[in-house]
Amino acid sequence: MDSVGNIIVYFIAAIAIAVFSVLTVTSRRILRSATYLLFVLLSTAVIYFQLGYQFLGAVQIAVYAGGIMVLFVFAIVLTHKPNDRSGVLDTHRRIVGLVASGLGTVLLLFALFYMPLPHDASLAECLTSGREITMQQIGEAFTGSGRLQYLLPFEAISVLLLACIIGGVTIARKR
Amino acid sequence: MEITLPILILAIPVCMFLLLGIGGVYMPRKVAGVLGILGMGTTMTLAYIVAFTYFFSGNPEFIIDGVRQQFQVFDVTWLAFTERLVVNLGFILDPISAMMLIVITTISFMVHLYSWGYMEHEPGFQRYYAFLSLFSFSMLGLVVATNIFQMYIFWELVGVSSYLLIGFFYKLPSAVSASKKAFIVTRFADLGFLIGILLLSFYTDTFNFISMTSNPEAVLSSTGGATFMGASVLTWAMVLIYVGGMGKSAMMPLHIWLPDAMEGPTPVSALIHAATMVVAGVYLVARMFPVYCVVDDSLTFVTVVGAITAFYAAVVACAQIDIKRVLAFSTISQIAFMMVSLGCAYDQPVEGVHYSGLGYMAGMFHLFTHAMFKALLFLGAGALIHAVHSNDYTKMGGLRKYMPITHWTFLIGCLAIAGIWPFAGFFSKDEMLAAMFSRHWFWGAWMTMVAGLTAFYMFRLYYLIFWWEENPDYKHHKPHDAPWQMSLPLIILAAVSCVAGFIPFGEFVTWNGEPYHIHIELPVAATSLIVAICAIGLATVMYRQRNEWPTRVKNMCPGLWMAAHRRFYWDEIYMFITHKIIFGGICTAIAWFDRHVIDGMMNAFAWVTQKVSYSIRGMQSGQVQAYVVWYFLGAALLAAVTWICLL
Amino acid sequence: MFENILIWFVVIPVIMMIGLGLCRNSGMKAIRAVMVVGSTALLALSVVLCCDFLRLRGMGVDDEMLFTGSWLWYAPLNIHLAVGVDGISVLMLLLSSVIVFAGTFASWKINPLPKNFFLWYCLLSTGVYGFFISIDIFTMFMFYEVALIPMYLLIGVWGTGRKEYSAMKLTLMLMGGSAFLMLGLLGIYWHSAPEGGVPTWNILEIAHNSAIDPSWQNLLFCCTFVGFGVLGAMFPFHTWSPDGHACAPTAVSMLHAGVLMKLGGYGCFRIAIYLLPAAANELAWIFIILTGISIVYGAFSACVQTDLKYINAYSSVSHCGMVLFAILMLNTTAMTGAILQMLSHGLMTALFFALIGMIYGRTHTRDIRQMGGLMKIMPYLGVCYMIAGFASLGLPGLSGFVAEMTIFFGSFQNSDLFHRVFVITATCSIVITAVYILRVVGKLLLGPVQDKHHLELTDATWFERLATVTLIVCIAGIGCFPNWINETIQHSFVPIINAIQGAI
Amino acid sequence: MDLSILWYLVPSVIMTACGVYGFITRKNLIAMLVSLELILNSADLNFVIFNRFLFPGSMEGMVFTLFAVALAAAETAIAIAIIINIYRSVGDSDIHKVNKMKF
Repeated sequence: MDSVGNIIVYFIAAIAIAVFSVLTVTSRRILRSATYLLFVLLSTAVIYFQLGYQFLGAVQIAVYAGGIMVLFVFAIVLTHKPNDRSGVLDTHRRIVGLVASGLGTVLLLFALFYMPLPHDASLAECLTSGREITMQQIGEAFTGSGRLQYLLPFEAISVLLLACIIGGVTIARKR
Repeated sequence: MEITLPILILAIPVCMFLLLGIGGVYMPRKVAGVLGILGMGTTMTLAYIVAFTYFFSGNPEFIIDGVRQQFQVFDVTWLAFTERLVVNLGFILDPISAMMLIVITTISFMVHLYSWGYMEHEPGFQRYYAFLSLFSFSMLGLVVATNIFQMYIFWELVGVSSYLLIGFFYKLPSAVSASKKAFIVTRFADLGFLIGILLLSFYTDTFNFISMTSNPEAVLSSTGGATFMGASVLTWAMVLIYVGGMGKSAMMPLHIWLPDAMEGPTPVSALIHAATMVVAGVYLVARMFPVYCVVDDSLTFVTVVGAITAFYAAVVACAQIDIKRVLAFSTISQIAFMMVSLGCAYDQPVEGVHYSGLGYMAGMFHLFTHAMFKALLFLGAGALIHAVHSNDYTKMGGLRKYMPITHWTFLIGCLAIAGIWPFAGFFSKDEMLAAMFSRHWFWGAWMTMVAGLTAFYMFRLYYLIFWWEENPDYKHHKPHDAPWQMSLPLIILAAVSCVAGFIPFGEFVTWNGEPYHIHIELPVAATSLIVAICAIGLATVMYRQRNEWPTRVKNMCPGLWMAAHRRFYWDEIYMFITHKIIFGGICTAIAWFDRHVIDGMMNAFAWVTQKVSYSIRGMQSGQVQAYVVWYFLGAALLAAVTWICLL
Repeated sequence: MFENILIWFVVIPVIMMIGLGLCRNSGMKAIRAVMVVGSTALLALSVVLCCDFLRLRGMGVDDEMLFTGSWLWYAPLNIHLAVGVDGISVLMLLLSSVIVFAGTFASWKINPLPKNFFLWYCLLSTGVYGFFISIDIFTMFMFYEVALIPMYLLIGVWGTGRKEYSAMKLTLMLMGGSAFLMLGLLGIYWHSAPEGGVPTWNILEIAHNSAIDPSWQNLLFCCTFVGFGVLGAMFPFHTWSPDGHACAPTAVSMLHAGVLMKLGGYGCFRIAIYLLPAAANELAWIFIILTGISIVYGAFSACVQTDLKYINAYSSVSHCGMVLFAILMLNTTAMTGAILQMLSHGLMTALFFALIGMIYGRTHTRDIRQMGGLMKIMPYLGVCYMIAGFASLGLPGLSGFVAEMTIFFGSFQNSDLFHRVFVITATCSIVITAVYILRVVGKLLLGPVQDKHHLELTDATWFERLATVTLIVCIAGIGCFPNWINETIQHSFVPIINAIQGAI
Repeated sequence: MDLSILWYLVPSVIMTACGVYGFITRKNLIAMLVSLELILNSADLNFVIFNRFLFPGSMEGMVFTLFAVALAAAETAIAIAIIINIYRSVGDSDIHKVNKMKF
C-alpha cells in the first residue's frame, strides 16, 4: 500500500507528462513546443526522484532541462523566420501520423497487458527491497573496470562528447 | 609404281597456285603466264607418262591376264573420324582415272596456252593463272580420289575454283551474280551428296571406292534391309549422291547455273564448264557404277533424269541468241547423253544383249571425245568473241571469209558433235545409242531424236555465225583470226576431234577392266547418221542465207519459241522460290522474329524489371518520416502475423 | 607454385597489367611494347606447353590431366586453386594465345585511353586463361566471371553505336546465365561426395566419385547447361550476341567471339556432361532441339542482315550452335568435331571481326549496301575476307570443313530417327551459310565501287597484315593437317565418353 | 491502492505515441528533433522503471539511462549544428525542401 502522497505526486507527474507531450507535438509555435518539452522532461525528473534515483533526476534536470533545452532555444531563434507556416499541418499527414502512432500504441499496450509482468509489486515494496544508491556506488561503477563497472563506456562517451563538440563547432561555423 | 610422279602431278598445280596467287602481284604478266603454261605443260607430260605407263606397261600391278586392275599408288590418312571410318588422301589409277588425267591435263594445257592470247589485256592476268592452276589441282585430285570423301573434298574445291573463275570479272554485277548462283546451286546439290555419303558410310563403314565397288552386294547387305519411305536406304544414298552429280553436271532441275556461268572468261568455260568439271557427275556415277547396279531404281533415276535433261537442253539450245549459251545448253544435253548411257549399262551379262557394259564404255568414250570437241567449240567461240567483241550471233554472220582458221576448226567441232563419220562424235554416239537400244527401244529412239536436234542447233549456230549475212559493221572494224597462242590449241583440238574416234577405246576403258572390241552397230549408226544429216540439211535450208524461214517458223508457234528462248522459265521459278519465298518469306520473317519476339522478350523482361524497380523506388524516398510510418506498419503487420500464427 | 607452367598463363597477363600500369597514359610506344612482348610470351608459352604435352603423351604418360597442381585457397569450403590440362585445354590455350596475339595487333591504334583499354584487355585474357587451366569448378567459375566483367567496360567505353545498351544487355544476360550456373555448380559441390564424405570442387574427384544422385543430376544439368549455353549463344538466349558484337571494339569482338564463347562449349562438356553423365543421356534431346534450331535459325537470320557485324554475329550463333549440338551427340567423333569447330570458329570469327574492324576503320560504315567493289581498292583485306568467308562456309583445306564434317559424321553415328532428322537439318546450314557468305562477299568486295570516296582508301598496314596472317596460317594449318589435332582431342575424350557410357 | 509497474509505464507509452506522431507530422527539423527527444525520454523512463520494479537490487537500468542522457546531449548538439548549417545553405529548415542530396 503506497502512501497517498506518493500517489498524488505520481498522478500530477503522469498527467503533466501526458498533457505536455500532446501539447509538444500539436503546438504550432516551435518555441512553445520546446517549452512544453521542458515541462515533460521536468515531470520525468519528478518520476525519477519518486523512484528513488536522485542522481539521475538531478542529471535529467541539469543536462536535459538545463543544457539541451538551451541548445534548442538557440537553434529555434537562429532558424526562426517571420510568418513561419511550418507548424500548420495538413489533414493527410495528420491522419498518417495518427494511424502510425495509434498502431504503435496499440502494439505497446498489447505488449504491456499481455506480458507476464509482476503486477502485484508496489512501489513501496520495491523501494524497501532495493538498496539506496549512493553517489559512491555510482562513482565506483563509473570508474572501475570489473564486472558491472563501466569505465570503458564512460570514457567512450566522454570522447564521443568531445568529438561532438568539435564536430558541432566545425559543422555550424560560418564559412 | 613410284609415287613421285603422281605426287608431282598434284603438287605442281597447287604450288603454281600458291606461287602465282601470293607472288603474282609482284611478277610481270609474261612471267606469270609462262610459269603457268610451263607448270601445266610439265603436269601434262607427267600425266601422260603415268597414264601411258598404266595402259601400256603391262605391269602386273596394272593388268593381270588382260584385265585392268585398280591400283592405289598411295593412300595416306588425312583425318580419322572413328577407328574404321578414316578419310584418306590417295591416288587411284584405273582406266577411267588414267583417261581423265589425259583429258584434264590436255584441255587444261590448251586453255592455259589459249588464255595467254585471250586474256592478254585483262587486268588480273596473274590471278587468272593462279585460279586455273587451283582448278587443275582440284580436278586432278577429284579424279584420282581413292575414296568418296576425298572426292567430296575436291568436289568442293572445284566448286570454289569455278566460283572464282566465273566471277573473274568481278566488277561486272552479272558475273558476280552468276558466280554466286553457280556456287549456291552446286552447293545445294552437294548437300545431297553429303547426306548420301553420310548414309552410305554409316552402313559400309568405309569411304574407299575399291572396297565398295569390289563387293557391291556386301554394301547392300550391310544396310540390313533398312528402308525409308518405301525405298531402301541404299537407294536413297545412291540417289542423293547422284543429286550431287546432278548439281555439278547441270542436270534438270539443277541446271540453271551453267548457262549463267558463261559470264566467265571463255577459256574457263571451255575448261570447266564444257570439258572437265561438269562431267564430274558422270565420273561419279561411273566410279560408283557397281553400287548403282545393285539398286536398280537409282540407275533408272539416272536414266530418266538424263533423258529429260537431254531433250530439254536440246530444245532450249535451238532458241538461244548468245553463242556461248547455245554451247552451254549443248553441253548440258551431251552430258545428259552420257548419263543416259551409263544408266543403260548393266554390270553383268544379260540375255539378248550383246555386251552388257557397253553403256559404260560408250559413256566414258563420249566423255573423252566430247571434252575434245566441246573444248574446241568453246575456244572457237572465244576466238569469235575476241574478234567481234560480242556474244550475240546477230552481231556476227558471214565470218568465214575473215576468220578461216576459226571457221574450219569450228566446222570440225560441229560435225563431231553432230555425229558425222569419221569425226570423233560419230563413234562415241553410235556406241551410246546402241547401248540405249539394248536396254529399251524407247531410250534409243528418244536419244536418237535428241541427237538429231543436236545436229540441227549446232548447224543453226554454225550457219548463223559463218554464213547468213555479213554484218555491215565489219567495214569499220574488220574481224581477223586470233593470234597463234589461240589458234594453235584450236588446230590441235580439231585434229584430235578428227581422229579420236578411231582410238580403240574399249581396249582401255570398260567397267570391269576387261577389254572390249568396238565395232559399229550398223543399223543404229545408219539411223543416227541419217537423222543427223537430215537435221543438218534442214539447218542448211533455213540458215545458210538470209531468208524468211526462221521468222516464219518462229511465228507458227510464238509461245513455244518464247518459252524455249526463256529456257522454259526455270530461272524465274528459281528466282521466285529463292527471293520471294526463302529470302522474303523465311529469312526476313526469322530475322524479324528474332529482333522483335526473342529479343523483344529479353527487352520486355528488362522493361518489367525496370518498371517494377521504378515503382518500388518511391518507397526508398529518403524521408525519415515515411520510413517511420513504414516501420510501424511493418511492425503491426508482423505482430498481426505472429498473432494469427499463435492463435 | 610458380614451377608449374600453367600458373604462368595467369601470371603473365597480371605482369602485363602491372607493366601497363607503369606506362604513361599517352606513352603509346611503351604500351605497345608491353602488349607485344606479353602476348608473344603467351603465345610462346602455349607453344611450349603444347610441345611438352605432346612429348609427355608420346612418352606414354596416360594421366587424364597433365601438369596438375593444387593449392589450398579456402579451407572451410574446400576450395583449391587446382590446375591441370588435357589435350583440349591445351588447344584452347593455344587458340586463346593466338587470338590475344592477333587482337593486340588489330587494336594497334586504339583510341581513346589506350592504356586503360589494354588493362581491361589483359584482365579479360587473365579470366580466359584461368578458366581453361582450372580443374576446380569454383576457381573456374571465378575466372569465368573475371572474364565477363571487363566486357562491360570494354564495350561500353570503346564500343560504337548503341554501346551502353549493348554492353548492359550482354553483361546482364551473361550474368543471368551465370546465376543459373552458380546454382548448378553449388548443387554439384554439395552432392559431390558419397555419403559422409567431404564435398569437393575438383572435377577429377567429382567425376571419380560419381556420387551425384540421378534425380539431382537432371536439375543440375539443366542449370549448368543453360548457364554455359547462354555464353555459347544457344537459342533462345543468343540475343546478346548480335548487339554485343556489333558494338564491341575490334579486339574485343575477336576475343569475345573467338575465345569467350568457347568457354560456353568447353564448360558444357567439361562440367555439364562429364560430371552429370546420367542427366546428359536423359536430357540431351531437349538441348539438341534448341541447338538444332540455333544452327538453322542463326544462318537464316544472317541472310538478311545488312550490318557486317550482325551478319557475323548471327553466323556465330549458327556455328556455336553447331558446337553445342555436336557435344550433345555424346560420342567421341561428334565431340571431337565440336572442339575442332570451337577452334575453327574461334580463329575464323576472330579473323572476320578483325577484318570488319579494319574495313570499318577505313570506310566508317558497316552497312553492306553502302559499300561495294572493295576488292579493287583494298585487295589484301578483300582476299583475307574471302578466305575467312570460305573457312566459314566450309571449304576443304580450311578449318571449317574439317570441323563440320567431323561433326556431321560423328552425329550420324546415332542411328535413331530423331537424331537423323536433326543432323540432316544441321547439314542444311552449309547451303545457307554459303548463301549469306557469298551475298556479303558479292556486295562488299565485288561489283562496281559504290562510293567514290572509297577509292582513296588504303590497303592494310603491316600490323594489320601480321594480325590476319597469324590467323590465316592457323586456319589453313588446321584445315590441311587436321589429324594430329584430331588424335589429341579424341584421346582427351576417352574419360568423358567412358563416363557417359557408364551412366547409361 | 498500489502503484504497480503498469501505472508508471502508461505515461511512457503516451510519450512514445506523441513522439511518433510528432516525428511523422512535423515539417520543421527542430520540431522533429523535439519529438525525437520525447521518444528518447520515454525509453529512458522505461529503463529506470524496469530497473526499479523488476531488478530492484541492481542499478544497470539507471546507468544505461545516464549514458542515454549523455548520448542524447551529444546527438542533439550535432543535430542542431547540422540543422543550422542546412538553414544557412538552404535558407529553410523545412524537411521537404532538404532533398538536394537525395539523388
